[in-house]
Amino acid sequence: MHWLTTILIFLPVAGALVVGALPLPRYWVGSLASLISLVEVGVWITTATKFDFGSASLQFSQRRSWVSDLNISYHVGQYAFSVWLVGVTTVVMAACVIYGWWVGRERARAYFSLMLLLTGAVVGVFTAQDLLLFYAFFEAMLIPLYILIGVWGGAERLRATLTFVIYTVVGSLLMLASIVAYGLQQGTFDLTKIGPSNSTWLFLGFVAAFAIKSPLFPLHGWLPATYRESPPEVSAVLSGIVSKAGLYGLLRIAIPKFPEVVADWRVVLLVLASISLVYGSLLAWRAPDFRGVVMYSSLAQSGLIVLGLLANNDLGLDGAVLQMVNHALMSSALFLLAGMVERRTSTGEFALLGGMARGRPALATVMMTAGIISLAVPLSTSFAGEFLILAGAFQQHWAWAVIGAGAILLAAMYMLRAISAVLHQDVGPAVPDSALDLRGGELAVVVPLVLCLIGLSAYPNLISGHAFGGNRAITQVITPGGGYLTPTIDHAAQRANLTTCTKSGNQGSCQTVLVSAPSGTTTWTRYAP
Amino acid sequence: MANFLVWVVWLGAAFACLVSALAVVSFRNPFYSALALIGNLASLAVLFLLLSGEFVAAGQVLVYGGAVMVMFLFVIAYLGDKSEESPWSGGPSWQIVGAVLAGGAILAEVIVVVGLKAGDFLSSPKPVTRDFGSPAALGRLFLTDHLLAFEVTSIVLLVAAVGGVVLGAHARQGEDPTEVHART
Amino acid sequence: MRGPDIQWYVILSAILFSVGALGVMLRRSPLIILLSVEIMLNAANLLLIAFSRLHGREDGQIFAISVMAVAASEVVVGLGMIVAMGRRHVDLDVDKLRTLRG
Amino acid sequence: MINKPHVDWFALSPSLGLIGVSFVLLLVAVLVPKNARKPVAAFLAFAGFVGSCALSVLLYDRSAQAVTAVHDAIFRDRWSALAQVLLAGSGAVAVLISYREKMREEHIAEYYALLTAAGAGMAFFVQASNLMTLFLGLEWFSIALYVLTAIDIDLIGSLEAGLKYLIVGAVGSATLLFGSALVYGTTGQLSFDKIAAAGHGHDVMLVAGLAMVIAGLAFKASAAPFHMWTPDAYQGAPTPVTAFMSSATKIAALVVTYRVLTTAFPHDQRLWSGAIAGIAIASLAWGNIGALVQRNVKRLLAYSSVSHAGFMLIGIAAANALGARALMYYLIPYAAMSLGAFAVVAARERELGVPVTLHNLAGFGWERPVLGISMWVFVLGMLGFPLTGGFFGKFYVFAAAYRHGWWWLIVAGVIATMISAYYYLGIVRAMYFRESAELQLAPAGGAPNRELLLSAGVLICLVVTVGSFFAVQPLIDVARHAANALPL
Repeated sequence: MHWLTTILIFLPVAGALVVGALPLPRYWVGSLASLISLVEVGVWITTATKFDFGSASLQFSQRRSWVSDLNISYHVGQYAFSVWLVGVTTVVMAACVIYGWWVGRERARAYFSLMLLLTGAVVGVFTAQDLLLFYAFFEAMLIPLYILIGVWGGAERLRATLTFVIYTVVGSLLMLASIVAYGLQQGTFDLTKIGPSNSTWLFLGFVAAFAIKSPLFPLHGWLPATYRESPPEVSAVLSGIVSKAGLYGLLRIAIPKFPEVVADWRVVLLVLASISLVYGSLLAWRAPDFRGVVMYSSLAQSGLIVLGLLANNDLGLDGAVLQMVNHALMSSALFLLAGMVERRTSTGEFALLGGMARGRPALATVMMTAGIISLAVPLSTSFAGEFLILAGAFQQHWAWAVIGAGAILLAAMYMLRAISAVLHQDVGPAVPDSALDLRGGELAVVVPLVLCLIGLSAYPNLISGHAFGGNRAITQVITPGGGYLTPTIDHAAQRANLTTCTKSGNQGSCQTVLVSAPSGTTTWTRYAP
Repeated sequence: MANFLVWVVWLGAAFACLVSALAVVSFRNPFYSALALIGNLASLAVLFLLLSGEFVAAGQVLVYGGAVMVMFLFVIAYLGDKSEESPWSGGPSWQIVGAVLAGGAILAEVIVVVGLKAGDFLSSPKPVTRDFGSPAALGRLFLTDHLLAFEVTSIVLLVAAVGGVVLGAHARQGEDPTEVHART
Repeated sequence: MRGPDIQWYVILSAILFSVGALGVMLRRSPLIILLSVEIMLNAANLLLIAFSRLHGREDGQIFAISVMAVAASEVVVGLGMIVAMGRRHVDLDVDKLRTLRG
Repeated sequence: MINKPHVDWFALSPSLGLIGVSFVLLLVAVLVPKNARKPVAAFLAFAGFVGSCALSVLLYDRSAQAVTAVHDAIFRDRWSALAQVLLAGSGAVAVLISYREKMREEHIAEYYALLTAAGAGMAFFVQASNLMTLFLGLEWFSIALYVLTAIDIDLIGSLEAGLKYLIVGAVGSATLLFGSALVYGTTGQLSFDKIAAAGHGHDVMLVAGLAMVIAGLAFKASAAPFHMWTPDAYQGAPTPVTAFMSSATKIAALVVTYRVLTTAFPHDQRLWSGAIAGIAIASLAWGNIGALVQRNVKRLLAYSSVSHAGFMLIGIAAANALGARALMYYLIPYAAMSLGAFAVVAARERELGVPVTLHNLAGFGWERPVLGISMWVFVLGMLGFPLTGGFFGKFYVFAAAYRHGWWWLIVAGVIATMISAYYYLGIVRAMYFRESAELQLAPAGGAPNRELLLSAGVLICLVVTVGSFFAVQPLIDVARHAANALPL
């Protein structure tokens, strides 16, 4: 059983090696890669069905000592929220691989090999329970992305890869410095064992890496060139999946491991998140092309999710995880649709597009559905996600919720503008009459993503209710004196072991006391040790 | 009296040593530089004698003054005019500034070091017996304590000899070597 | 010991070393540079022998003899290269050796 | 009466074996007919390196107790034995890379003789336990390397590189010698242990000597600001020689630097720690900034090797057991990556018949997939990416600096790595993102012939580079045992 996580990581990696090494013709390479990515989805479904979502503990975990010298281990496993992120990864990656196959990318062996490698790396990021392993996977994502954009990208690809790589490498090296210091300070690199730290510098090192990846204002400078120059399915992966690695990092490492620092920096981060949200929405509204809209809406959505993560309560966290999954599906579907439109018209400029709905019912339907869901109409899953986030943020302060709500209005505007500019209005000069409706292959790629969204709209609680196990209680309370409480909950006994820590200088001292479960207190969800 | 004589010899040798060293680095023609170096080596040999290094002094004169310098002179004669250079002319000025700074720093460093040290330690050498530095004494050391150093020295010489053979090969016929820049 | 103290030898050798170093850095003829390197090595030798006398131990002299042999080896190789270049009609000026450039 | 010292032949065997092979190769130059000379010589050299490697492994196994041998002339311990394993391994790969190199056939045996002699010299050098053997060992391998650099005497560039290397190297060794003399003068001792035992910590003359010894060794390790010969020598030397120099010289010089500093100068640890940290930062800065503007790949890799010297010097500056481990571990993937990268450059160079620049690497990754992927892995390793040992190398070095309490060294290393991303990924970009057709590159003389030996060498390097990522713990254990020989 415990092998499942490892299989999820290494099945695509092994597949990548096979695909890259076997001298098959292009068509067969694509079908083999697609098959592997579908098997990966199957493995994930198996995992999800066997997963106990009622438990908040790490499951399917596996631990092997790697570098005993410094207590580094190969430790993988999944929490409930990781399961959802892994799931959406496998689904989106499968869609993108199949799209690549359908499009018939040049240099197929290298292409599919890199896509599968990327799958493995992303799944690794979501399941690694050791800081160094996490870093290894985090960096490993960059390698295939660099080549995928640089080789199969558009005309400006060299500049795009350069900015992309500079941003990400700077971020991840800052994180590496933090990891070295943090791990050696604590004597272990195991995420499940490592204690909290109160060092601002370490925290900022992590946050820099995650904020660049997410991306978060003002570290989003790599966004435009990269998303515009990548092949559409790579853009889909980037904004849908890879950006979630940054958000996951905040969720798994930056927030729970630095409780005091987060408390000190919460407002700053919330402000940055709000700026990302508003600024991203405005940019999306002004964007001249389809990809621009999707790309800046990603920036906005990242800001929204960070708002949820930092809301410091159950609602915000649940909403954030739900919205991560939603956004992965929406943005990858929209990027793929953008690619499909570009295939027909050779451009994504709104000025040159228009009227594509006429005579192309499938395109119109799919795009309308995806667009409507992503502008968060009521009853849609993204509405659920955003509502939860805003409700959570409201508990922090009503101002955050107001900003969020305003930005959601903007979201409706830019998304409707994009849809109407592509589908309606007069037929654009770049749209040939002969442009076909979506073909079977394209539908097979994008419809499942939309169906997932529709399914979630019907039952968003599938994720928001099952992301952090059954535990609904506090874990960390910042006390007025500057110390913090770290309770572990004993549900059977209905009480919590509260570890009270007080800070004096750099040293903290802790003592454990038993208290009865403080029900109803608004603080923090215990989701990972 | 004897002490005075030693001082006179030392001063003479030291002066000759310095002047010849300066001459080496400032002559225009390498031929004269090489001759000046021979003077430098000879005066150093005198200093070695004052330090009871008889064998080393003899080696200095024979190996250096004899073999090595003759080799130098042969090469200089072989190259002829090409080896001449007008010293202290041109060259990037920062290089000269850097060089003077570096040289001065090394000098100042060591003089300061020695100045600070001046006193008991450097002025009280251990008494030595008469055969200190004699060929027999050195020969014994070479075969006992420093056997390995001795052997390795011979290997170094051998490697250099092989190098000399390889580098001395003639250029290929029919090729203008200045044209061959294939790799670089 | 009669005559000058060891520290005078040390000062002399330091000056010699600096003169040699200046020669290496300022001159452009490889032959003279090679001669200057010899001065540096000889300065070190003087130091070794002076200290050998100071401590009344002969290993300094042994070291000096090895250094002579090594210096001779360096000269052989250096001269070999200079001759090879001279044969190929290369300008013997280290500032003009500009084949290798970034 | 002359009492011959007891000679520990086994301790000497890695270098003796190699120098023996070198002598045999000199005989080959005379005795073996011309057409058979190349394969025979190459095989002998390869066998010599492999044999020396095996002997070093045995020596490592049987030297758990660190002792000095042959009258305090050499150490017999695991620190030097491990370094010898790496040196001999690098040499063996260098032979594989050399085989197809176009060079003068009549001196082919001498070439391999000098290569083995250089290897033997380094193997001796890392064992040195007194100032005299230190200097002699240094000169032994240096002189062989000067000749090897200049060995392509038909090329002006090669001669020029050799001459520059010789001049700068001679100044470096004169500096080392002068420093040694000062140390000898202060303590009256030549052997490292006794210098430490004499206990003249912070004596001004000793400190001056120490500074000059560090400078002399830094010349060999090509650490800034003593690196000025590196780009020229690396560019001008025949590429297989460059490959050997870049890996083996660095191994030898850094391993010995750490040994000398910890064994002979423990009382001045604070001083040399600081000095080495300064040199490390200078190397990081100079190496990376220098590499940014290079177009010639050999020159670029030369500057990158300067910056790697900086990283490894961080491990030395940390002056703790973790630092020793870090240094030894770092050397393993570094040697493999550096050899491998130059081997790939050599392959491209033979294919095109012109110097390899970022420009004419275009399309290489698609034309020669295996070499392309290997090069990709090597440069990512140099950049310190996971899935290569280069990552753990940097990680350990940073960890050592952190343990020493010098977080600013980590910051310097991180900034250096950020800068280096530009030019390392530039190589990948050159290989993959452009088509060779687009630049109208054509192989000189038809399709490139398959070079099995070179590919084998590259694959060995690839396996070591990637393998050292997964097998960190065993390698660290080995390095730890080696570091136990040092008084830390």
